Amino acid sequence: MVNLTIDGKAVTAEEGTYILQVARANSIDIPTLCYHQALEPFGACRLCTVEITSRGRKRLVTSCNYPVEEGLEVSTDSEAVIKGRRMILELLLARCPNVPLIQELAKSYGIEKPRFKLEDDNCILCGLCARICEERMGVSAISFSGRGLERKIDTPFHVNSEICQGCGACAFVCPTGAIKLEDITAKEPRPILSEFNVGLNPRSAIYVPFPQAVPKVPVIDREVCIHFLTGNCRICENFCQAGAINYDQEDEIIEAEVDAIILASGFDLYDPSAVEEYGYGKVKNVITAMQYERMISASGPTEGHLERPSDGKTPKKLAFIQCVGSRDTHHKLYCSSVCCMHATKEAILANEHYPDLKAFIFYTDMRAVGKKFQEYIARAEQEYNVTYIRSRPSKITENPDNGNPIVWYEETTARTRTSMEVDMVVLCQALIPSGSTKDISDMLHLSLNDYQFVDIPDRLFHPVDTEIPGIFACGFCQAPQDIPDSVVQASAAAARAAEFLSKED
Amino acid sequence: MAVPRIGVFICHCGTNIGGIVDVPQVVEYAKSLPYVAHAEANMYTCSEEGISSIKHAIKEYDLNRVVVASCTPRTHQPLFRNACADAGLNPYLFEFVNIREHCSWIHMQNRREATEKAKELVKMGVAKARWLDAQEEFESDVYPAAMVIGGGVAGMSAALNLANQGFEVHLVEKEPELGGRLLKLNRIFTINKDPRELVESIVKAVAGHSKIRLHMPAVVKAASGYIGNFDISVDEGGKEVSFKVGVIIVATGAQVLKPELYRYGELANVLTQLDLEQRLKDDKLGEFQNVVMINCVGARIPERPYCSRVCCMTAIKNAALMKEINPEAKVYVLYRDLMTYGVEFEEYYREAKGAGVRFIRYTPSNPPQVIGTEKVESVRVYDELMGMELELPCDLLVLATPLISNNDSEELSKMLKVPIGDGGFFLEAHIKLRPVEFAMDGIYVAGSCRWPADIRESIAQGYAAASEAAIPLRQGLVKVEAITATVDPKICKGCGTCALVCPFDAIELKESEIRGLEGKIVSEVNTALCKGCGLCAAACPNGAVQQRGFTDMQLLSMVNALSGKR
Amino acid sequence: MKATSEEVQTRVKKLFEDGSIGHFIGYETGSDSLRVTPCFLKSGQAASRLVWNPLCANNLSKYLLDFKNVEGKVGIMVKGCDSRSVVELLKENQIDRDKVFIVGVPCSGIVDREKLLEVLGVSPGEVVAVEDDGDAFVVTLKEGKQRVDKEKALRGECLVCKYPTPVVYDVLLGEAVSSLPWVGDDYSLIKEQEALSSEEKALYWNRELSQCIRCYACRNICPVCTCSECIFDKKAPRWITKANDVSENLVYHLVRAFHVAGKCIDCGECERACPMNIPLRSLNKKVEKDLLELFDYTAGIDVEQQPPLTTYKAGDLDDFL
Amino acid sequence: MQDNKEVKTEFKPKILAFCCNWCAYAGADLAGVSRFQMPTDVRVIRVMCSGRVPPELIIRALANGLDGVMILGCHPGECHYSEGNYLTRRRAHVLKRLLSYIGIEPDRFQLGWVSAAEGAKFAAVVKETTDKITALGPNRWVDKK
Amino acid sequence: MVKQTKSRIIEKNRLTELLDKLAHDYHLIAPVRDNNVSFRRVESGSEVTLDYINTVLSPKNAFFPQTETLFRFSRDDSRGFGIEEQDDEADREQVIFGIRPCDARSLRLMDMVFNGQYKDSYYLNRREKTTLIGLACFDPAETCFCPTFGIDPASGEDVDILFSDIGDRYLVEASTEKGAALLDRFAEFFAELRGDEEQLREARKAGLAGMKKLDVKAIADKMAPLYEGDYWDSIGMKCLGCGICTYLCPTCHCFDIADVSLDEGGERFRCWDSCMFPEFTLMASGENPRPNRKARVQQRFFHKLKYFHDRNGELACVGCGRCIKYCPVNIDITQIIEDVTSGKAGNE
Repeated sequence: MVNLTIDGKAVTAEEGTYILQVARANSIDIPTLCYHQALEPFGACRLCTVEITSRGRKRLVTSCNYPVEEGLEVSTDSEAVIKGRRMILELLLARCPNVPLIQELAKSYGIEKPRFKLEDDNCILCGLCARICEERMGVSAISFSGRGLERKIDTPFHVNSEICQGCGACAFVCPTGAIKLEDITAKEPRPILSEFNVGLNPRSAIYVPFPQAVPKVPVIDREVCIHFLTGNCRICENFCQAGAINYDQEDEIIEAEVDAIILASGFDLYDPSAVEEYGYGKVKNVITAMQYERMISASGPTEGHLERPSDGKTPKKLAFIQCVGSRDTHHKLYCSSVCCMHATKEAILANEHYPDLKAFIFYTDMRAVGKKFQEYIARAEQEYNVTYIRSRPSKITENPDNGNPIVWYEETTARTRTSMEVDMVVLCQALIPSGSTKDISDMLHLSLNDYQFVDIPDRLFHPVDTEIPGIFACGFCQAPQDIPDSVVQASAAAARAAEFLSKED
Repeated sequence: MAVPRIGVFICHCGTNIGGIVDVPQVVEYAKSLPYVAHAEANMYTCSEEGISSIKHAIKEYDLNRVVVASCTPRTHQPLFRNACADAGLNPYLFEFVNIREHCSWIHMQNRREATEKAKELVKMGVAKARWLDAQEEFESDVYPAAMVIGGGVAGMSAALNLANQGFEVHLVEKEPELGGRLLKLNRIFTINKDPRELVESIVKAVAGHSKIRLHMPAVVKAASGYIGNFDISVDEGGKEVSFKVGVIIVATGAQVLKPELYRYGELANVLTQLDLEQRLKDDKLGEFQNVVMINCVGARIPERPYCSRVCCMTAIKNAALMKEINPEAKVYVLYRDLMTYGVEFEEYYREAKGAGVRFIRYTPSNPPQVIGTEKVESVRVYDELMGMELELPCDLLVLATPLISNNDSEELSKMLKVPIGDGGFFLEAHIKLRPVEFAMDGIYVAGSCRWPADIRESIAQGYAAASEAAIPLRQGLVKVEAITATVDPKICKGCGTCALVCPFDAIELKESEIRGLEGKIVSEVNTALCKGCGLCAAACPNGAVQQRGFTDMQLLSMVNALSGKR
Repeated sequence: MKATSEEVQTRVKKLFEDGSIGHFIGYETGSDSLRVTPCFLKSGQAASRLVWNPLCANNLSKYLLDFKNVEGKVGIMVKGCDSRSVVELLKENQIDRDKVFIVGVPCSGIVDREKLLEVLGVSPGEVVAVEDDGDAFVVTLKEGKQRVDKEKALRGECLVCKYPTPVVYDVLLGEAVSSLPWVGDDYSLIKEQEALSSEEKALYWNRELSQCIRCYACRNICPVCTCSECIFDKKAPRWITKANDVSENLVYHLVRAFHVAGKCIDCGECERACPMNIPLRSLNKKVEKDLLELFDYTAGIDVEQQPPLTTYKAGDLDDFL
Repeated sequence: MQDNKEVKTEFKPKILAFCCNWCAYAGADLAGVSRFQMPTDVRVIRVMCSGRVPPELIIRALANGLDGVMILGCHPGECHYSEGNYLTRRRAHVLKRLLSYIGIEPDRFQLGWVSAAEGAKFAAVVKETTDKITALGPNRWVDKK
Repeated sequence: MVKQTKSRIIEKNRLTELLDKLAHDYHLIAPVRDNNVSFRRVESGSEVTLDYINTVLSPKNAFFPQTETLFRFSRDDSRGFGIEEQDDEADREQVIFGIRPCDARSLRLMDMVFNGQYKDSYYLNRREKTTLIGLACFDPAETCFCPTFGIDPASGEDVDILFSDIGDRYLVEASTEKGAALLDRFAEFFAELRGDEEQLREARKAGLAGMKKLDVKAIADKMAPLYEGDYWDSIGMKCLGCGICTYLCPTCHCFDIADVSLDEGGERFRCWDSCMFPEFTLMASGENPRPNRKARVQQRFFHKLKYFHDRNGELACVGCGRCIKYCPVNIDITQIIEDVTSGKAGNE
């Protein structure tokens, strides 16, 4: 271990570490633009300059690549340091006058306008992009080119790179936003979309699936993780202070002998782009109910604010379309059972968030059959500015001027075909048995019905018993149902299993 | 007592609270309160993350009291108490503050005042927390038997399931026959079979089960006690029978409304669906050519706003049957919304349509008119979808009426101390998450007495209730929340006021055996009998009797905190 | 016939002699001729100190609490009102009926010292003795005798007394008095108060209660305030601070009135003890009136009757939200 | 979303409500779940039974200067503990009259019955009580100078 | 000591006017009839009553209020505390009009406590800023026994100015500089003596002739052996343990200190306490060295008749008779004094 002082504070550090690292570990801030924890220090931006006193001699060094030594005295804010930094920043600001980060840094050192001639560059030549591409990604798709004033970051021959793997690390580390992936790669950059937020926002390859995940630990998506694809990167390892990243983890097969099985494999969402007339995927401001749920959720991508996809504006007029794929001879014949009520809930929530918001619900039959449901509908109409329109819209088009969706439908009372322009449309799509229902049923040799729900031979008198004794099914995997019905079935399945197990005794 | 170190956790509950109440401001405020050692905000305090945050903070800040300001203690209190226990803190050193149901949700239009109110509620919670004491829970045995009230399909399923699990069951049915409302039906929808032959096998299994003691015809006359220990008395054909059970399942069903609409009871050819089923069963229907059925008769109206869930299907079933009996007949179903939710119902509906039943939508603002003097001649209806008025010839008008609560529900509710909600149906502990439990421990509910349910749903609920009831039965003992009364024998003057007001005879005057007080007559609480109502504590003139978790000190501190006193 | 001091003395002496009692609580002449003071006897020898006259205001029943653990029976002298507080003590298990020997004396009213002096226009030193003579008091002054109409010189509670004869006793000295001729509507004063506006009432009671010095004499003398440790003496929870402030006084007096609700038998001791002349009976009387009207309850009549606030009828008045 | 109400200096009463766990508190919860909007002036203290609330607390609260106090419990006959609310009712009768006798307006102390299913009634009771007390103005019985 | 600097008279019909003036210029405290006659701050002369022998509460309240704020504190957001300066009430000049010589003497006894080893600035400040106008006592009550303690009820020994009611006018005598200054300031109300004043006063003093005067010379010594023994049993039995005697007593001076803590701050106050109350000596452990009424009543008389004397050379009683008059069970200090001095107390 090495003993030194930073700004008069005595600290100890491991041999071979750099001043910048030690200072950070001791909560002493040193500004830098080109340092990155995952990369070798480079000393390019020189912003991290500090003054050291070594063997009685004072001098300025870059702290990112100056190793600590015994008895070293470091000053991170001496007059000389500040003066040096000010000059560096003044030069940087002259080079990149439009980069907010540089503007802020300069301002914090009292520089509003540089004395030098202004250029219009965004790149500060810190080299982070090239370094990460080479050092961690093993690709070297970009590098410095030219000399002196001509020096810049570029791909070979200024053409979009074929070897670029499109990982985006360069853009990610760029402190000024100068790097644009589309200028570099020959591939089409595609974000990894968050499954939990139904594609509303991207996620990284290592991620926590959703805020209330249990257990709440990150997982690595091996399908897209660069390390699993190329063996490179491993940057996450550098950042995890707990040292918890384990690239060698494998799925574990747990064998358990059981006498009874309860199936509760739930539902998936029917892809509404199959209902072409509603324009999902084409009309930007048509979203699904689940996307809407994520949007209005405080832990969702917009932190509870409604922002329509086309321009992020808060919609004032919302349309909910019921039976999108349900009760439809071209799609699913059955009624998904829960959409009437969740649309109503969503409309109420929207109005609670934005009291001047108006929602229209286009429905076929308003199936409010549960406890207090009718009252709920009545309150939605009376207190939350919700209007129910009994009509099945024929199509949804887009107003090209403003991106507003237009809902075409038949006004039943006036018996005229009419349209309504709204700010956003929410499609309450059909719910379907989850894919895993099929997988597990195949495994257990359970029959599925026409709609891929688990078949219950005696639905009336044995509502949770499958055709195989000892196997029970509850919830959406056997029929569409809402929360209380699912809870009832879950308890019922447990009761039947308990009964079954008692018989075994 | 160690100096209180209170940790305050304030939940955003997504935007439920955070969207209205300025949570960071409340956190800052909480930090300024006496004895608060730590305060923080959580997105969801009940999440894995929130819980681990509580546990972490207990250790990190050496907390000895925890206050969570979030939703209602009626659902989440056990979760947070367990979190405290996991971190080594006695779970009774936890206090709940409700800033969602009691604040953000009811003051959505006034964020400033909602925030101020939240602060005050937190202040009161912190003031109470300062005086919390560690408590031990009392455990009591569960008598390993259940009573099921109601011998319909829900009750029988529950009884059979519990009996098959090996528990003794007392099944109390007021009619002389098992089967309930089902027996009155002609056919069962979606499978169109005679209910009697279907229910037969269940009845047989119930009647022949060695673990099931059938009380029939019988009504419950008295019930007292609590989870694990109910004393029941039933009137069984004039004879009083008493027994003991650990749990109770209420499955008393519902009845069908007889309407005062569409000239029912006045004209001979106006029937309810149930009447129709009876005629079909009795084979007394006679000739018919034009049948009109009207749905939502007496339902979804201001005085009875709910949808009774099963009537649409009944109408479709009988409409199809009419068509089957007389394919030449014209059968119309006048409806408002067709509640054919799910898979089978929707199919069944399509089949009926395919069989030629005509469905016509009407609106309540423009209801069907019955034409005829001696009998119904025709029905005039405005078809909303066609946009025209129709006059339908009619020689048989059938009204689909809702299920309404049974007349004896109210009496039962008072006897068992379980609540009744809208429409006279029993009120479950949580409408979504605890559908077959009552808020009172040890009592469960299933079937149409809770809410109109069809056979499949009633049976599932019967099983579900059995599943919940089996938990304490299997565990064999229950823990009593440590909110029971205590007596300070030094202060007690033995006046017996507490004993007089105790509804459970849990307090007795006894000679003290405590050293220094030998021979002094003082009150003593039998914790096994005490239900934690606190009547005694309120009646005690000098504060010798206290209710744990609701002591004078704790309540007064809250009142003082609200008044700006510290 | 009315009981006389001599009768009391003879009877008490005899009770000691035949072993019926081991202690006796009665009255003796006080430090001037218009005062009596409690007298505690352990034997019959000093029985001659005992007196019984219209000055015997003190309700002695509270002293029974001090004799819980003595050997033998305790004899006590009770008037009508005092006997009713004995009933309340019995109800609350504060005394054992078998350990108490009750010497009842019918009472035709007790002198209000200040009123009497006012009517006579003399100082107490002038008065030699006061005797009961039906509807008047006969006052022996240093110079001559004077009759004073009882209604002019009675204590307030005696003006509305409905139980002049003890309701419980082992021996009754003198003839029972069934009713007192001057007693009419016992709640007329309360009704007058009730008719005032809230502002007037608040003003009135604010003024009255702000005079309280919280000496606790009203509580300590009250025969049905039996707690060994009063909630107002507790440090935690602290229901009131010692600060003599009208809000604290309010809490004290309202809670006091509530704590004796259904137990107060209107012996008037609280008001008599109050050095600040606060009309304390008014609060108790108000509660008494309501209990009678609402629940048909009168305190101190029947040991078997359950206290009104520990029981209920399903059909009790319900005019709440 | 913006505050609809302007910040005004008008009198805002401070009202305390003791709610029993089984009925009134559940009713208040239901009012919340149902999003019934109501005045912000009431603060709830949960007790297991309305019968737990001793008169001392009510008196103390009013003497502390709170503008109103409510006890809300199960409807008569529906007490979770059989008879707690009946005792509460008796006490409340006496207390209400006593308070009125010394000049604390009867509306400042209310007893009410709210079942677990009566979210709307809870909101109505809160509104009614708040309105009445607002009309009465501040509790000036104890006017500390 | 008593140095008569000035004698004047005031016509009775001008008294109200004088009091009006005093009330205007000073914080005037005078007897007022409410439920009882008590000393109270008055705004005008017409509120004042002089028709009383002695007030229920002695005027000690004016120097040692039943509840007195010692200081206030405020709390700021950073949880800091700030002590606020005392309000200017404490600095007001006050006049007490109508104090009886016995009560005036009690202040001398209180001074021994509050101006003894520890100086109580609150009390002393008020004392200094107060001018006492006494009212000579010519019609004592049955319960009065101030001569026992060498007090002349018609003298101005312990006041700044003495008013003596001599029929149609008051004889007004200043006995201190402070008193003389006040007389000068309001000279317009006062007239020169007419000459018959002393004679009229003597005539009125006749009423004092039969006053009770007990022999208390050796009482402190005679108390000592009574510490043990059963003399106090029957008194303790009778005693209700209320605070009347101590609160009404002009010489009792025990107090308690407590805080009022509010969100925004609070105050520390002191208030009268009474040795008659059980919690007076209750310790945090729950132990109480004076566990019963007998112990407490005994303490009270020992303090008055012995301990105070041992410490200050005076008995802590001025013979005002309040405790006798107001004791609801007729415990009479004069009887106790007689029992003790006569030796009866030891022989029961």
